[in-house]
Amino acid sequence: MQVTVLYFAWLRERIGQPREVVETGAITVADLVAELAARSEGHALAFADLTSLRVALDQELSDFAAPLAAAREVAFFPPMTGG
Amino acid sequence: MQVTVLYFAWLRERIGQPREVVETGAITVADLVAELAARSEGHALAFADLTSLRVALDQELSDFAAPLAAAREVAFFPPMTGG
Amino acid sequence: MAVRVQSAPFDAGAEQAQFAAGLRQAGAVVTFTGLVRDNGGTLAAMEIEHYPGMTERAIAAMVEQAQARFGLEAALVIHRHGRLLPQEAIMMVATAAPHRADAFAAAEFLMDYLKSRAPFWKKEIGAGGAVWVAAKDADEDALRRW
Amino acid sequence: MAVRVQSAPFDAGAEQAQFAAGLRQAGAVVTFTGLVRDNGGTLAAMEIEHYPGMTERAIAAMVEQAQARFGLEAALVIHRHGRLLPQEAIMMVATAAPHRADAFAAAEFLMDYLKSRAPFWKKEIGAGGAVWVAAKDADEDALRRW
Repeated sequence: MQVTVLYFAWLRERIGQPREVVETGAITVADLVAELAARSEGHALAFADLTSLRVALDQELSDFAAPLAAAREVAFFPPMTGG
Repeated sequence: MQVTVLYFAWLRERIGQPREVVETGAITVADLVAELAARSEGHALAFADLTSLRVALDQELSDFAAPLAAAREVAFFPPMTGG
Repeated sequence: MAVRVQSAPFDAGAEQAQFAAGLRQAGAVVTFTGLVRDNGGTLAAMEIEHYPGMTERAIAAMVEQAQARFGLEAALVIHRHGRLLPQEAIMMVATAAPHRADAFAAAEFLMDYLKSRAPFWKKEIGAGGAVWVAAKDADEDALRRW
Repeated sequence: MAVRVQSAPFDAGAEQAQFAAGLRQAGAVVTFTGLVRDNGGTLAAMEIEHYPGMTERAIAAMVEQAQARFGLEAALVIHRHGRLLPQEAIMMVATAAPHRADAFAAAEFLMDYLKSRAPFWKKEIGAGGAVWVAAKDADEDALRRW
């Protein structure tokens, strides 16, 4: 399955790119994170502490235990600071 | 002691005037109310139910048990409906 | 801190712009504007009576209290009296504080006090005549949270 | 109900005036405006990153929820992204309801959700470099009251 992965804020800076398209067989978000973390030192560092990260599947907030299902766009980012 | 008495809203309408200057020996606000209520039928009607009235002494909210002390201006009115 | 009691209409947007332009440190500005509701088309006009002298004193005291309690950088209260038409602005409160919780709390505090402790009385003029608006228990109760 | 996510500055006073002009029944209008604080002169600029597409969807969902829950006649959310200078308006919320309690509650509800559930990230640019603003526990806690 092909998934577009997006990164925002300091996560984007650590990984060094705002998006990448990956081929994955991951069942859950956590599975996908494990695959992504293995891609580079920057990725590993960025995903070191999942409690400080949030995830959205197809632009809806989700969580790391959730199944990827048919999501086409997976976004990772720090807690939001709007307003 | 000479006191200026002011009336507002429906109290003013029932009494038929916005202000009157009265000579009084009243010790408390309640004493003054008793004197005012004896002035006319309109006054008696207006002061029939003190729970629906408020009083200010020299432009500060007070209550019916309070001493008139040296107050020069005593205002009676219904509960306020600002905002 | 500014308090204005006036019969003339005011422009809430222009007041807000002017209020915000004078700020130097605030991160949060809250405004409340009260409008004359037409009660489903039955209201022709609203007349607001007040107690000149006491009105300004009472509002100034509320604003000082709000400023001290919520650490406001600035506060503004405008309240009209006289005859108003449906949709016209009756009054406006603006508060500015470093953070949003204080700006919101101060605006609600001022509104609750203005409703029940500032000497204004509203009369609704409709087809059936004129009726003084009765004070609501809920407005008196709202004061207890402060 | 209107949601605007934009990099261009906006005029909060003009927005408020336009918002109020469109009302027909509301008796209460509340606005909140968030301004860039200069942190005692140390802040040169603020940069706000967002997630185009999700931002608009997330805010629209919040506004719909607020409208249903508080019986709003109208609601407006404007939020900027990109580079902002001290004192500039970051964002604005406006709510209109028959009575003040609902207008206030809806504005606070929207603010609490915008703070922690809309995909914006703030970075403060100062003399010492650039620092991403950390989310506050208090902002997450504020959501629990709704």
